[in-house]
Order: sequence, then structure tokens, then C-alpha cells
Amino acid sequence: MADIPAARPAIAAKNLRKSFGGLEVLKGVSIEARDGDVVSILGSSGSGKSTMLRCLNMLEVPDSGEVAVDGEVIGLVRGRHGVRPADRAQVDRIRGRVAMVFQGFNLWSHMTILENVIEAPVHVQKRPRAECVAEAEALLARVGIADKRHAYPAHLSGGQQQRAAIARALAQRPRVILFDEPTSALDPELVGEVLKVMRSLAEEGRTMLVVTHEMGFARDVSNRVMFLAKGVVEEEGTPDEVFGAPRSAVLRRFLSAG
Amino acid sequence: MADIPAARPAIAAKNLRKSFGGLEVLKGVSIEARDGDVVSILGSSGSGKSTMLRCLNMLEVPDSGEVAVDGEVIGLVRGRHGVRPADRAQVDRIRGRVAMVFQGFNLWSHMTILENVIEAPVHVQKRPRAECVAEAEALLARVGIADKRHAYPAHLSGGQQQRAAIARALAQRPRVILFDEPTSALDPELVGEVLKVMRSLAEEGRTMLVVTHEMGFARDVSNRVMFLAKGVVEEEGTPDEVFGAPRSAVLRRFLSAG
Amino acid sequence: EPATVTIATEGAYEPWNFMGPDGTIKGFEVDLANDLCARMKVECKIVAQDWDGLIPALTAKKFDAIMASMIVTEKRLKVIAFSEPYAPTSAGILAEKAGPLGDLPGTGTTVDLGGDPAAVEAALAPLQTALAGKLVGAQVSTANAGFVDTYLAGVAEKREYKTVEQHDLDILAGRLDAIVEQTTAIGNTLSKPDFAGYAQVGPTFVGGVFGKGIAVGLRRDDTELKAKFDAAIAAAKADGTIERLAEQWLKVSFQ
Amino acid sequence: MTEAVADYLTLVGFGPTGWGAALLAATATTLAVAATGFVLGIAIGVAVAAAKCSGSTPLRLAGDAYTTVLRGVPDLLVIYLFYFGGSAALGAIGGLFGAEGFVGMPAFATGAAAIGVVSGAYQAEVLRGAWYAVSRGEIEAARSVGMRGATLLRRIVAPLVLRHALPGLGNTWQLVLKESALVSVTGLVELLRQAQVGAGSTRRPFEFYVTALAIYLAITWVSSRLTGRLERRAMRGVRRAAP
Amino acid sequence: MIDWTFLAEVATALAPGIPLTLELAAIAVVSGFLLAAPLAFAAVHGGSVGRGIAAAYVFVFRGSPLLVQIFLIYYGLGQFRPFWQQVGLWGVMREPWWCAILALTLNTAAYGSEVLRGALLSVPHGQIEAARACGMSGPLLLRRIVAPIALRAALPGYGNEIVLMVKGTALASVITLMEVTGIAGKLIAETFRAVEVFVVAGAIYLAINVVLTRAIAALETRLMRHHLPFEPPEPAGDITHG
Ligand SMILES: Nc1ncnc2c1ncn2[C@@H]1O[C@H](COP(=O)(O)OP(=O)(O)OP(=O)(O)O)[C@@H](O)[C@H]1O
Ligand SMILES: Nc1ncnc2c1ncn2[C@@H]1O[C@H](COP(=O)(O)OP(=O)(O)OP(=O)(O)O)[C@@H](O)[C@H]1O
Ligand SMILES: [Mg+2]
Ligand SMILES: [Mg+2]
Repeated sequence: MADIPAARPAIAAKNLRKSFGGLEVLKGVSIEARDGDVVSILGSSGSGKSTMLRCLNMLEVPDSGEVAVDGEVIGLVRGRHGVRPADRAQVDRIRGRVAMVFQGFNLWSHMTILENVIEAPVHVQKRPRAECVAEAEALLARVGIADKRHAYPAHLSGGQQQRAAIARALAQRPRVILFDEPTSALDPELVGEVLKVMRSLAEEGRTMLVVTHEMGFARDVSNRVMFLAKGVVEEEGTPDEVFGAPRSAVLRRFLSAG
Repeated sequence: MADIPAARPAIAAKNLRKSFGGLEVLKGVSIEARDGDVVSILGSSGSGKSTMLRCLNMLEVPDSGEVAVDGEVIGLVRGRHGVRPADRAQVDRIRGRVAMVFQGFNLWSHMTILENVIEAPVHVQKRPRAECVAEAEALLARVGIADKRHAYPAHLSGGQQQRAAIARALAQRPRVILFDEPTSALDPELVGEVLKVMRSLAEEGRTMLVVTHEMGFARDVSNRVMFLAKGVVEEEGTPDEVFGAPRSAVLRRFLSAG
Repeated sequence: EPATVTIATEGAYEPWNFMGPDGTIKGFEVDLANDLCARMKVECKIVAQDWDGLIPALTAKKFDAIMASMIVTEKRLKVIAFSEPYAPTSAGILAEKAGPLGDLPGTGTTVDLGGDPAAVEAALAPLQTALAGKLVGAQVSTANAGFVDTYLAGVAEKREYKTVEQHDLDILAGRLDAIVEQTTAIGNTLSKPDFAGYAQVGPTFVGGVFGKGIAVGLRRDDTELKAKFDAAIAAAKADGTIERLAEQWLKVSFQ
Repeated sequence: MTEAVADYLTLVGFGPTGWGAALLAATATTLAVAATGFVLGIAIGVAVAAAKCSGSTPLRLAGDAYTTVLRGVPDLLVIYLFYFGGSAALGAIGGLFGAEGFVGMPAFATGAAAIGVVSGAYQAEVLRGAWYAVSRGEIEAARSVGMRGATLLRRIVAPLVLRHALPGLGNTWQLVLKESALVSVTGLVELLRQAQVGAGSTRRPFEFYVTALAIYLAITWVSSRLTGRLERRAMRGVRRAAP
Repeated sequence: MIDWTFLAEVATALAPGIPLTLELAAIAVVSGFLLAAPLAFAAVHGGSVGRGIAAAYVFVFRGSPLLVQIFLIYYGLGQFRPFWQQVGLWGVMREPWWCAILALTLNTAAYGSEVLRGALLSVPHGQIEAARACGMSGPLLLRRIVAPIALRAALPGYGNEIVLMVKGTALASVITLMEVTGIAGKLIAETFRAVEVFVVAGAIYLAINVVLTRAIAALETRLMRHHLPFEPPEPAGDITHG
């Protein structure tokens, strides 16, 4: 990494370790992103990408290591049943600033799409409902599912659900957005649309960590690329560095397949 | 379509129509695939691809139109609550020959991966358990998740679940396989692996209908491509025809984005 | 000195004590209680309580006295005190007239179970033969059930019921061959048209397990109230009030 | 036949010898004691279920003990203990303050408290089962937007849990309704007690028990219409598999 | 303060009632489940006829107190002796034991079927579709996919029901059966020490039910492994419940 005197990173993790039962999934992963950074996270299936992302907002509590959002370190304590956050209120506060788009979408099945999108702004951030509805409708239009706003998630196609999940995350007006394969269910045309949205978010200064299998995206939109393999950061750098001159053999094989 | 005197198609649908509430999703879609055919189905999100696939094995019953597997037409009757299959036993028999990989995987949560894979062979097809287990383990190895065979679906990563779903479908030894975005959660390396598996299946003479957003796959593996837009087949032909000389404006826009 | 005495009864044992649709409690014991209270110069408050809970609630001071057709027995005397009895007890056997027990010997006679053991044995022997293997019902934990336990154990099969009307129904249904019950209650049962084919058979029993008659149940430390009740009962007996009420409500004479 | 019907109608009617008014009043008591107990039970049930699902071992053990004991002993016993034991306790307290003799615990309060305490144990189990049926992903999504505590509960957990719990809670309500019949031992004149009194006093048990049955069924009918409506509301957005 | 000798006496007196209590509960739970399962199935998949029948059944038997049901079955149906004799069932209807079994079974089936119905409805539709897609339907689909998932979901609720039945047997005492509560009632009427007797009786029921709930909880832990936050390191045989 370049060692310019760093501005306070929007989100940073140091030396994350996480095991499930006997399986060590993360073996000391560090990551750092500043305002406006778009970091692509590549890696083969099962390499720990989702787990890492989930550690960043404490949906999985790392066994060791440190996560800091906006310079604020999330305190962890070791209890009898493993590690847990010291201060739940802090975690909630931080999660309010870090949005997530899940790999499996996880839309709330008892709410319509519009209700899904305004839920956090209205009930967590306590913003005026009318304003939130207007903004939600704009967001839904932007991802092309305005006509589905009164439908329930179960009645949407895969791509529509994914776009609803993206809109829900954006409605939170987060500083940092964690995307777990946000375009996996989308056709090329929509991928293009979503990338456009993400680019504009980056321009607004929002920070994005994006788990993706779209090399095109990683190359064109992100300013940093990170390659995860078997729970360690195998390689990291600008897209040019990573794609232009991959150092590790694993990454070379990975890229040649794409 | 070429009008060589057709061998009996492995699967064929004529003029399928399907509405949800007021929304007409399929507006008369026809499709036909012979033994060994690999048909790619393209189309933007919400264009009705999943719905069409689901109509082929009667998970959605079409409002009108006809589906035939192996020349056997699935009888439909119009009852008081809409259209339904005339003979459930026939539907079950046909479904035994038509496997499906779901967009959302739908693995059985109460069974381990291995149990998921041997379920249909052992309990539907009544094949000897030991044989099925051996075959299942080979399949799981082929898609690279042999080590996860005793894990439950909830403990797998997205890509691992998707591969388990593929293995489950293949274990059925179906004549026809319906894939709904089978590589959406996979990294490029694995996509390559899965494509290899699919190619070998095609060589064995199995018929595949594949909903996909991977233009590479559509171009390289399939021998027919079908483009769905707003519930109608907008264009259809060999990959060369469709990709080389797209006639419709919608398709041209769709492809240019990719 | 209590200005009011709270007296509990069961309220479901016609004609001794029972309730009307408006919730008022009526019957022989209610009229008697009011009469006794007048004699004792106290206010009377009558409440209804489940049979099971009567004695526990008395000892828990939920009320001061029980007048619920309760028989004085040794077991009860260990827990509570009783006044002088205000009514005698006698029990009998109810069975189908046309059935095998219809001609049970001793009908019309009275056997004092507390009397000469040889005479008791002689009177009971034919009963035990006739009731061998039969199903006999009685209300649970009453002197009647005690009678079955004492004299018919190993002879007849005993079934115990929570209320009188339940064993009445079961004998009608044919699930019982005989019932042991107080004669006043048998009289009440037989007065109903359904029981036209039934009768009291065999001797009437008094004394012994049937104790020393029916009396007011009181807390053991409440000697003052017991003295008052005793005096009032003696007076009511002497001037014929009890006899008059018995004839009015129970259609029997205590003489 | 018509005579029998006329006779029955007089018995349970509202005339001077009819038990109608008494039965109606008793029905009101049944409803009141059941509803009070049920609401109390929900409050207890939520707390106990939360304790049982929480990560804290002492809380979980306490919750376990609560549901085990209260579901394990006959309800009649709990009511008895509240009646006799509660009175004794109150009496002791009264004695401290110089109150003379017996301090009665009101029958209604005893009954409602006993029902609440018992049904709380059942509600806790129903709610816990429902909690496990909720998709983890949807809860995670809520956490990831920073929802927590009461908001998380009210907006996401409660509706989803309720969806799965409603049939079970409906069951518990029916249970409570009939549990109220046991409160008769405290001397509270609710429906079954009134029927027993009527049966004992008139020696016509069938008429009274059948009438009681009919009244219980009527209450059930109304309440299941209500729960049915709630269930349909809660199930919105759920897709059922094709036949 | 506590009269231990009396408590011991009560326990000895109540013990002979335990086998009858267990017998009634076990038979009622098993036969009740056999009735509840088809009822729940009819309620969910039986079309309007099945739904109607199941709803009516549940309505009547869930809607009224068990005490009233026992009473009406025993004394009410007992009235029609000639009819029962004609159909050759008087031997059954005559016996309080059979009447108790009948009433308890009918009652628990109503509650049980509601628990099962809720569980059937909670099976994720995607998993049913996956089964249909490979040719499963009817009994096979039920046996392999729907029932295992539904039964897991139903387990806590059904556990409630079993415990309820154990306690429900107490009401058999009103039709002369001398199980634990029947004997307890007798003891109270003889000794007038309601609280002590009920505490001992309560302890007996509690002991039975603790064993039952522990067994159900152990089963739940075993069956719910796929719901744990992560997989236990070994496919452990007996996980003891905390
Ligand atoms: N059960 C349903 N009820 C109502 N509308 C539905 C239902 N299923 C699908 N739809 C609608 O039908 C349309 C087609 O859905 P379908 O799932 O077939 O799309 P798709 O082509 O597979 O899209 P994607 O690529 O996003 O998966 C969508 O607009 C969707 O909202
Ligand atoms: N709850 C869990 N219990 C046990 N193992 C788990 C659990 N969650 C994840 N794993 C395992 O951890 C490893 C990493 O999973 P993760 O979901 O992070 O992978 P991923 O990089 O996101 O893969 P994909 O691209 O397929 O989504 C996998 O081998 C997975 O099986
Ligand atoms: Mg992942
Ligand atoms: Mg789709």
C-alpha cells in the first residue's frame, strides 16, 4: 500500500480471523478504504468473501482482529461463549452508517418493496415518512422497478429482488456500502445500469466494498482490487496492478479462466 | 427454424401464456429442444425467463398453451380455480425426467448436502442407496464441494450452495435439465468448471435449457439462443445468427451493454 | 365477639342446601342456620363453596362455620370441631327393583353399625353374598364410601363419584349395580320419574361409620362459638323447630 | 318433543325460574378473567421467551425453569397455591400491619394472576418456536441497517414471529378460556361453576353442560374469526407452493 | 414447619395412580397424533371439503373445556345404552377407561392438528418446489420433505401438547378413574390438607413432565442442527441440552 499520511479511513479492518467449528475461514485479513474508494473483492467461491464482509458490520463477530468505521474502533470482549461486541449500542450506531446488500437479498417478506425501502429511513433514522417515500420511489425508478413498489418480495423475479435490495441499502444514505455480489442476478444491460448508479455514488464520496465476479466491473469502476484466496489476501492493488501484472500464480489462474 | 423433418423434440412448448393477477408475463412463448440441444435463454430481468422455465415442469401452470416432454403432451384442464394438470401422476412422471436448478437454489434445509443429492435417486427413482451415494460423491467432487458433503445448506457459501444445487439436479440423471442462472454465484474459474460439466452432459445427449446472463456461455456452449423480451420471443436462432446479426433493436441494445 | 358469623355450605345438595337461578341459597340447612343465628343473636352470612374446599377454607379462616350436611366422623374430628348434631344420619342401598339386587334381604329393618357386632355381622352376611362382584358407587370421601370400604372391601368393586347426581346417572346408564347413599338423598332421587324402576333395598344403616349425625363444623379453637351453637341447637330441637323444618324440606321425621 | 324444548327454554331462559341471567353474568366473568390472564400471559411469555433465546446462561436457565415448572404441574395446583398460599401470604402481611384475621385475596385477581402465570409459560414456548422459524436473513438485514431493540422487535421480529406464532397463540387463548373454568375453585362464579351449581341445584346436568358447551363454542367461534383474520393479515407476502 | 412424614405418606398413597396416569397420557398422545396428522393435512391440502371438516372438528373440540367433553361423552353418550348395545360397543362405552381415552384423544387431536397445520404452512415454498421438480408428489413428498421440515417446526408446539395431555388425564378422575389426581382428591377430602396433597401431586406431574420435556428438547437439538449458527465440529450423537 502507498504510505501517504492517511486521511482517516472510512472503514478499516486489521488482521481479522474467523473460524466456524474447526474450519478457519479468515486467517488474518486486513482491508482499508477511504471516502470515495470503491474496493472490489475478488476470490473463488468459499474463499471467505462474504464472511469478511459480514465481519465488517459484526453480523459475524471475528475471533480476533479489529474493525474501525470512521476511525471509531468497534470494541470486542471475549466472553464465555466466544468474542462479542462490548457495546451493542455502538454496533447499532455504526451499522446505521454501513449498509449491506446481501448475497441472498434477505428482503423482508412481510413488507412490500416500498415498505422494505423506507423501513430503515423511517423507523431507524426517524426521517419524515413523506420524504422517505418520495426518495424511495426515486430510487426504485432509478433501478427500474418502480412498477413493483407495491408487490411483495415473493412475487418478484430474481433480478427485481436484487435491485430492491440495492435500493433498500441506498435509502439508508450510508457512508459505506457493502455489496455482496450485487449484480449476480442481473442481465448485462442492468449490470450497466447498476454500475452507473454505483459510479455516481462513488462520486458523491461514498465508500463501497464490492464482492464481485464481474471482472469488467472490478477493472472499470473500482479504484482498488483485492484478491482473497483461502482466507488470506493473496494480492491487492489498483486494478492496473492486479489485472495488468498479477504476481501470484493463483490469481493468474483465476484471471485466465474469466 | 430450419424445417428438417424433426426428430421428436425432447421438450417443446407451444404458445405458452401466463398471467399473475393482472400482469401478463408470458404472451405466447414457444420453444423446442431436441436431444443434445443446449438452448440459452437470454432476456432482461423480469422478462419472464424463470416463469417460462417453471411452466415447462408445471411448477407454474400456464393459462393456455401446451407443453410436451419426449412427445408426451401434458394434459391440462380448466377447473373452477383456473387451469390445472389433468393427471398428476403424469406430471410427476415427467418431472422425474426433467431436472431443475433453481435461481434461489432451494436446497432442503433439513438435509446435509449429500442427503440433498441422493434424495431423488433413492426415494423417487428407488435406486440402490450405495450406488447413489457413490455417484453423488463423484458429482460433488466434480463441482468441487466434496469436503462439504456432511454440511447443511445454511453453512455453505453462495457459490457452494449453487454447486450443490447443480449436483442435485444431475444426480437425477434427467433427460432434460432446466438451469435458472446456474453460474450467477460463481467466480469465473468455477464458471469455467461448470461449463465444462455442461458441455460433457450435452455430449451425452442430454438436453439443456439454460437461463443465463453470461454471453460467453451462450455463445460458446449453446447451439441455440433465444431472446425473451416482455413475455415474447423477440429473437431466436443459432448463436452466430443471434450474436452476429441481431435483427431487433431491443436485442441490439441488450447485447451492446454486455 | 363476632357481630356476624359466616357460614359456608355446598349449595348443590338438594334439599339440604341448594341454589336458585337468582343465586340465593335455599334449603333445610339455610333455614336452620338463620334460625340458629337468631337464637345466638348474631348476623348470619351464608356463602357457597366447593365441597372439597370446605374444611381447608374453614381452617384458613375464610368463614366461621360449615353447615353442609357434614357428618361427624373421627377423621374430621382430628381437624375441626363439631357442634351437637342437628340431624341424624342413616344410609341405604339404591338398586333396580327388577334387577338381581331387587330382593336384597332386610328391607325395612334398621341396622345399628355401632351396636352388637354379632348382630351387625349377621345382618351384613347375606348382603355380602348378594353384592359379590357387583359394581357399587358412592360419593368420594363420604361416610357412604367409608361404608363400602369397611364392609364390602374385597367383595364388590367400588366406584367413587364427586357428586350425587353423577352416580345417579351412572346407575341409570347401567354402569353401576348399586349405590350407597344417605336415605334423605335416596328419597330425593327416587322422587324423580326416571327412577320409577328403582328402590331402596336391604336394611337402613345408622351409627358406626355413619357417625354421630350431622353437625355444624367449627374451628377447634373456636370454643365460644361452639358453645353458642350447641345451646341454639338444643333450643331448636326442644321447641320442635328442627322437626318442622325436616318435615318441610326433607319430607322425613327425625323422631 | 316441543314440550321438552319449551321446558329447556324455561330452564335457561330469562324468566323468574330461568337461569339465563345467571349464565350470562357468568359468561362475562369467564371472558373477563380469561382476557386479563391472557394479556398478563403474553407479557410474561415475551419476557420468558426472550430470556430463553438470549445468550446469557443464567437468563436461559431461569426461563427454562419457569416454563418447565409451570407447564409441568397441573394448573389446578397453581390456582390452589395462589388461592390458599396467596391468601396466607397476604394474611401474614396484613398481620404485620395489625390487620385482624383473614385478608381475602379477591377471587378474580387470584384467578387472573394464576392464569397469566400459567399461560405465560405456554406463550413463551409458542413464541420461541416461532422465533426459530423466522428466516435468519431477514433479521440480519434489519441488524445491518442498524435496527435494534424495540424498533427491531416492533418492525421486523414481531410481525415475522407473529406470523408463525398466531396459530399457537390462538391455541393458547382457547386454552386460557377453558382454564378459566378451573378458577371456579376460588369461588369465582364463572361459566362452568354456574353450570355446576345449576346442575346440582336442579339435578339436570345435561341441560346445563350442553348450554355451557354451546356458550364456550360461541365464544370460540367469535375468537377464531378474529384470529383467522389476523392470520390472513400476517401471512401477506407469503407465497405458497404450487400444487 | 413442613410435615415431612405426612408428605411421605401422601407420596406413597399417590404412587399407585402413576401407571394409570401414564397409560392414559401415552395412549391419548399416540392415537391423538394419528388423528391430528390427517386432520392437519386435510386442513392444508384437503380442498374446501377437507378444510371444512377439519375446521369443524377443531372448532368443537378445541372450543370447549375438556371437562365438559369428558362429562358429555361419559354421562351423555352413556344415556344411549340400547344403541350401543345394538352396535356392540356397549362394552367400550360402559368402561370409564375407554371413555377417558376417547375424550382425551379427540381433544388432543384438535390441538395437535392446529400445531401441525401451522408447521405445514411454515415450510418454505421453494423447498417444496424443488421436490416437485424432481418428480416427488403425494405421500413421498410428504414423507421426505414436508413432514420432516414441518415436524421440526412443530416440535416445540407439540411438546406443549404432550405435556398438556399428561395434565389433562387429571380430569379422568371425574369419571371415577383413580389416577394421581383422583387419589389426591380423595386424600384431600380425607385429610383436608389441600395444599400439601396438591404439592406432592404437583411434584409427581412435574417429574413426569420434566422427563418428557428434556426428551423433547434433546430431540429438538438433534433435529435442529441445521439451524445452529454453525455446524458442530463432530456429527455428535447425543448433544445434552443446556
Ligand atoms: N408469483 C408471482 N406473482 C406475481 N408476479 C410474479 C410472480 N412471479 C413472477 N412475477 C412477475 O413476473 C415477471 C417475470 O418474472 P420472472 O421471474 O419470470 O422473470 P425473469 O425473466 O426470470 O427475471 P430475472 O432475470 O430477474 O430472474 C416479473 O415482473 C415478476 O414480477
Ligand atoms: N455458518 C457457517 N458455518 C460453517 N461454515 C460456514 C458458515 N458460513 C460460511 N462457512 C464456510 O466458510 C467458507 C467461506 O464462506 P463464505 O460465505 O465467506 O464464502 P464466499 O467467499 O462468500 O463464497 P461465494 O463466492 O461462494 O459466496 C465456506 O467454506 C463456507 O462453507
Ligand atoms: Mg459469498
Ligand atoms: Mg429469474
